[in-house]
Amino acid sequence: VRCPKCKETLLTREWEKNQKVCMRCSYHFKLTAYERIEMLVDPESFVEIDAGMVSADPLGFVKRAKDEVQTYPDKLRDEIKKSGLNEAVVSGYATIEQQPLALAIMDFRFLGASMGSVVGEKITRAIELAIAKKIPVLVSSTSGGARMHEGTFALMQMAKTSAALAKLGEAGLPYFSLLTDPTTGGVTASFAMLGDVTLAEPGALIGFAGPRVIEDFMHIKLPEGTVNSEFVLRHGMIDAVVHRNQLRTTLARLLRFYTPAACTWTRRSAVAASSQAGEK
Amino acid sequence: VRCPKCKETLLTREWEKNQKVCMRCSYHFKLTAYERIEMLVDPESFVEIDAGMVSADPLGFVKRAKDEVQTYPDKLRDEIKKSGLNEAVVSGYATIEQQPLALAIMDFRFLGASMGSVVGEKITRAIELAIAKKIPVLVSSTSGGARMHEGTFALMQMAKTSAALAKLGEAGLPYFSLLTDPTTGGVTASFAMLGDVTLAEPGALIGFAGPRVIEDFMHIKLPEGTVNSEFVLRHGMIDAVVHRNQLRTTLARLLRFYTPAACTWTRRSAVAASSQAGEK
Amino acid sequence: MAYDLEFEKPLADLEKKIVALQKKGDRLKAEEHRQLQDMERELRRRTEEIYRDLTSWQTVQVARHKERPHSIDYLRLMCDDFFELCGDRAFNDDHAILGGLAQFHGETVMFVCHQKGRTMKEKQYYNNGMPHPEGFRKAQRLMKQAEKFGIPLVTLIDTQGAFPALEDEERGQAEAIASNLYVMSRLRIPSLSVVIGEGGSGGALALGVTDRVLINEFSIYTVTSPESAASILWRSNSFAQQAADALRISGRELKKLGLVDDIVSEPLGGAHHNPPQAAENVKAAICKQLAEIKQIPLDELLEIRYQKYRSIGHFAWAEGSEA
Amino acid sequence: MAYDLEFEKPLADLEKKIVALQKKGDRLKAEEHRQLQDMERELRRRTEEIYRDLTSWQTVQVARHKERPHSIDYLRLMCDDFFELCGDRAFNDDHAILGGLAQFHGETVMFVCHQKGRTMKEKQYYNNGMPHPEGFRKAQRLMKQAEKFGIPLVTLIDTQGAFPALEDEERGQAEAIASNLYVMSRLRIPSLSVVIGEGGSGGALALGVTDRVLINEFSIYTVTSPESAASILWRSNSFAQQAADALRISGRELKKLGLVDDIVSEPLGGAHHNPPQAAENVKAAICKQLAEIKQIPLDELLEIRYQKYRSIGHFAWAEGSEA
Ligand SMILES: [Zn+2]
Ligand SMILES: [Zn+2]
Repeated sequence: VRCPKCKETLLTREWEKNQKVCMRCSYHFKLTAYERIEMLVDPESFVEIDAGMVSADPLGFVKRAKDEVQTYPDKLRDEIKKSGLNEAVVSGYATIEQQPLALAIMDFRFLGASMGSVVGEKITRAIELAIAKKIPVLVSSTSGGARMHEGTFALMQMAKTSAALAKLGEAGLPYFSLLTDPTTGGVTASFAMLGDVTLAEPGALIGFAGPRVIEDFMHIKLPEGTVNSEFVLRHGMIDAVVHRNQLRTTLARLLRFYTPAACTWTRRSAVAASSQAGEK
Repeated sequence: VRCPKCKETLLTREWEKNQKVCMRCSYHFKLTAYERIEMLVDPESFVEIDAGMVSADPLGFVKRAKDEVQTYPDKLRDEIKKSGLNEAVVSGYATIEQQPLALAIMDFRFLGASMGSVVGEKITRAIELAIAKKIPVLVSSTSGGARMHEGTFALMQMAKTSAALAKLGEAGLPYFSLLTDPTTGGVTASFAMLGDVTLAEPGALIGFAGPRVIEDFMHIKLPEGTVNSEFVLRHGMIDAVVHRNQLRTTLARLLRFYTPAACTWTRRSAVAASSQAGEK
Repeated sequence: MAYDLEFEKPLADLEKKIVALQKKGDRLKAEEHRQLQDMERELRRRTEEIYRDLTSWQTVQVARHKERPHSIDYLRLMCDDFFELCGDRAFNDDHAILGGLAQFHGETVMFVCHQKGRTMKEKQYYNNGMPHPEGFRKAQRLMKQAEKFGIPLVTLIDTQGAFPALEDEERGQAEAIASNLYVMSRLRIPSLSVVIGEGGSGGALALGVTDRVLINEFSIYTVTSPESAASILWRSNSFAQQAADALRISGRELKKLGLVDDIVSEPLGGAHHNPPQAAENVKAAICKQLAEIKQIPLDELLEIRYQKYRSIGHFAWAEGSEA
Repeated sequence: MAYDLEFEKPLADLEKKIVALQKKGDRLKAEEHRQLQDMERELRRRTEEIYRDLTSWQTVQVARHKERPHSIDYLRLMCDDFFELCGDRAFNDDHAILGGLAQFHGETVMFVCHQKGRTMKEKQYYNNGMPHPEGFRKAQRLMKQAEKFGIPLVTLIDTQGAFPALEDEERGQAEAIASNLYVMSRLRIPSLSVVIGEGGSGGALALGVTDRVLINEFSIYTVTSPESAASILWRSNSFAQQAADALRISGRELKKLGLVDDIVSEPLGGAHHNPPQAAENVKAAICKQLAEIKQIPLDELLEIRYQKYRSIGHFAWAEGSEA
């Protein structure tokens, strides 16, 4: 494979052993959802949920151009075939260093990991599973934005996932957000930016509008890497930029910080609170 | 009197009738606490509290210079004599258009309205009175900063007054902050900036460090009026700049917005809440 | 108010004739008088006819009409008193968001709105209703203040979207929007939003997570502007019309899709033909809905709000997989 | 570690002699060996003697000593693991505030600290521990996160004060500080602060509204720096020494005045003479106090916290007036 950043030609075997990070310039190639899961969680610990969920066609969407008529179901069929995935996110639960968590991992190969009803629904279900099991949540984001073919339904997934995270927060459970290349649009402007702790892989494009929109809008040319992981770290939007080979350890550490056993005070006070009547 | 801004000489009688605002350039002269109270509240409605509270000397403060030894009690005696006030704030309760509120009005004549124990204590008592009576609070601020002669005691008044406002907030009672010329230092960095609604008179100097400190620190010269009411409005720190002749009406309107009778929903839910057990 | 949109051509023609006759005033012959009345009736009929079946793209034209009433007009027409609250308490006062306390139908309501602007100068002042991050943060500040005092929240939505410049990335446009969605979903007060013109993208939704979502009849609510949807899907924004229609973004379409709770009907020819009437309709709709949601116990209201957004979305199951 | 402060001159002289003898190493005669031991004993005795009665101004010198351990040193020495959390989620990541999650004595603690810096480069990076508004906002974000998860909060205070530039006024330095005081006073978690060096002005207090306030023996906590107090009161900052002493700002003075809950003793000659020992003392003090406040039911803790600040201040009544 050839590194798009430093143009070095890399030996596939070594490159794969290096977690698909360029050995020369540390460029982080995109990972598939399953590659990332394998990299992050304890072996054999991942249990997938909602694997068979596929998109419907709420708008009866048809794209008509001069010589072409393409329906959303057509498009979906192509994407499923091309990617071997049913949708742009894989969700479930697993353990990292024996610590349980729910997770949802987006996969850019499926329609640019755009967010439609299924992405919103699967992420929301993963969060609700975490609430039911009283475990933390990790979402690994990558996305080109909202799924245009689902129109306002796609937009509303931002509200749905954010509301689910708000419930998770009220339940006192932590949410870790991992941003990977690229994360833009409605995904950034909802669950991706709501982490109790937010991490990003180095050099990932991260933004709301994305550089092309900004350039078109402002009639300027942005220097390469203007809106990326390091930029959002500098501007106070995330907690850390973490090299891929440190991610698993980092998540394990984070899980330990928030584990109820580590919060001796919380446990006590939670018991006290549950013995009280009424709200929360 | 002569207007320090436009240099116009003003007829005292007219100037007083105009609430000590320059008829030509609208420069707002400083008011004494009692002038401001008279201007703001319903006639005869003001009841002063803690009028006799005077400063003690917690540090045994003595300022020794070459040919001069001045104690804090000496200084206080001078200030009391000069200003006719016991301290830099006048507090109590009153009504504005028949709507009750607690109020504390600072007076720059007394040691530059610096905040020591008495200022902190009187303001805190006014807030606590409001909590007990379930009425809103207005603080009209002006201050050169913390009362140096009381050292760390003066600093802690920032925490004391802010904590009292936090309690007021938990009780669901509104706090209106009025900023007048000049408001700087520890007063700005505590109760002055904590208004649910914050108003300022036009052209008032408002800041944390104050222009002289900034100039010394940055080795620059700031243009006149850099750090004032209009500046803090532009930067999102306050809600409105209000001409002195509109203040009373504005406060009356604000009181009406927050009056329980205007919040039909709150009343119902407050009743519901009080019938529940437990916290808040 | 003149008919000046492309699809209103027949109406404009008719109107021109009417105006010509009206000009005659007293010098109108009996014959002509009858003719005028006929034409006026005809204009009304034709307008009703055209507006009965507006496409999404035509609705976009009306929603963006330069004379369409904006938030500030609605506030003026609906509220007995309004006190603007300014600033995010951290950086700036973003005029694209207009909010404050209102005396509304005998009670205090917190309004938080997008505000566009009509003249060039106004558009600049209000940034054409496209908020910066500090605008969304001001909005959230007011929402939390409403929650603190138990004041119901009403938002008026009217924006193409959040401002997409580099400075907005620097100050966290995405974070500001996301944070509003999060907070609004759990606000412990009754809340309601009305899309009065353009509901564009995350910048609209950032004021839109409420117990009830209403939409003016000739307004739109869309994942992104038709132009930008066209350039994403068709790779050219000249397909905006196709995109608008395919995305089904008009109030009526959205009601059919179950994405809004109710439609507020507009005066004949759109809100700009009769702003006072438009405001009266919006006000009546707000009052009705608020009265309903105020009856619901708070914890229940929050759960209903959650389920409202929770249930949006359509999906299916691949063959051989179970639900 | 050399004695290099002005008032340490006698100690430095003694130390020089000691070092000269030590250099001889094995070539030291028996007589000289005894002499060395005597001098070392004498140095310890003299140091104790001098440090027993440090004035506030002398304490200022120690508190500002360039080798004095900073927050980052304490964190490294006290915590089993530390994960830094960054950013205010709105504008910037202010390095003058260093905060994050720690594994501390077998439990998770949220640390929020001022961080100075030793080298020129570090001082620039950390802005010499003088926060901008976004630093205080980052601090508040972490405090609220601690509250959300029921994690106890410990702050380490070490700053001359908030940064006083024009940009800080623009972004609301006063608001940022005030807001922290407000929020900290009601945080529903146990909280504790330790002044490890300079506790300067509102910039220090913005991390200082906690259930317990400890201070390192040779630290200061002051309404404003002695220099600036001098220029206000004496109209010249050359009176800094007089100001420091008149304001009674050393840890010991403050304990006498009832303004701090306890003093953490420092190694002989100040924390920089033995950072591991200093950190051990601070850690032990934190553990002891945290264990105490964790026992107190939350509502009671909040009321105790309120009363703690509520009761600070001295006043009297004018003749003829009643309390
Ligand atoms: Zn490379
Ligand atoms: Zn004048």
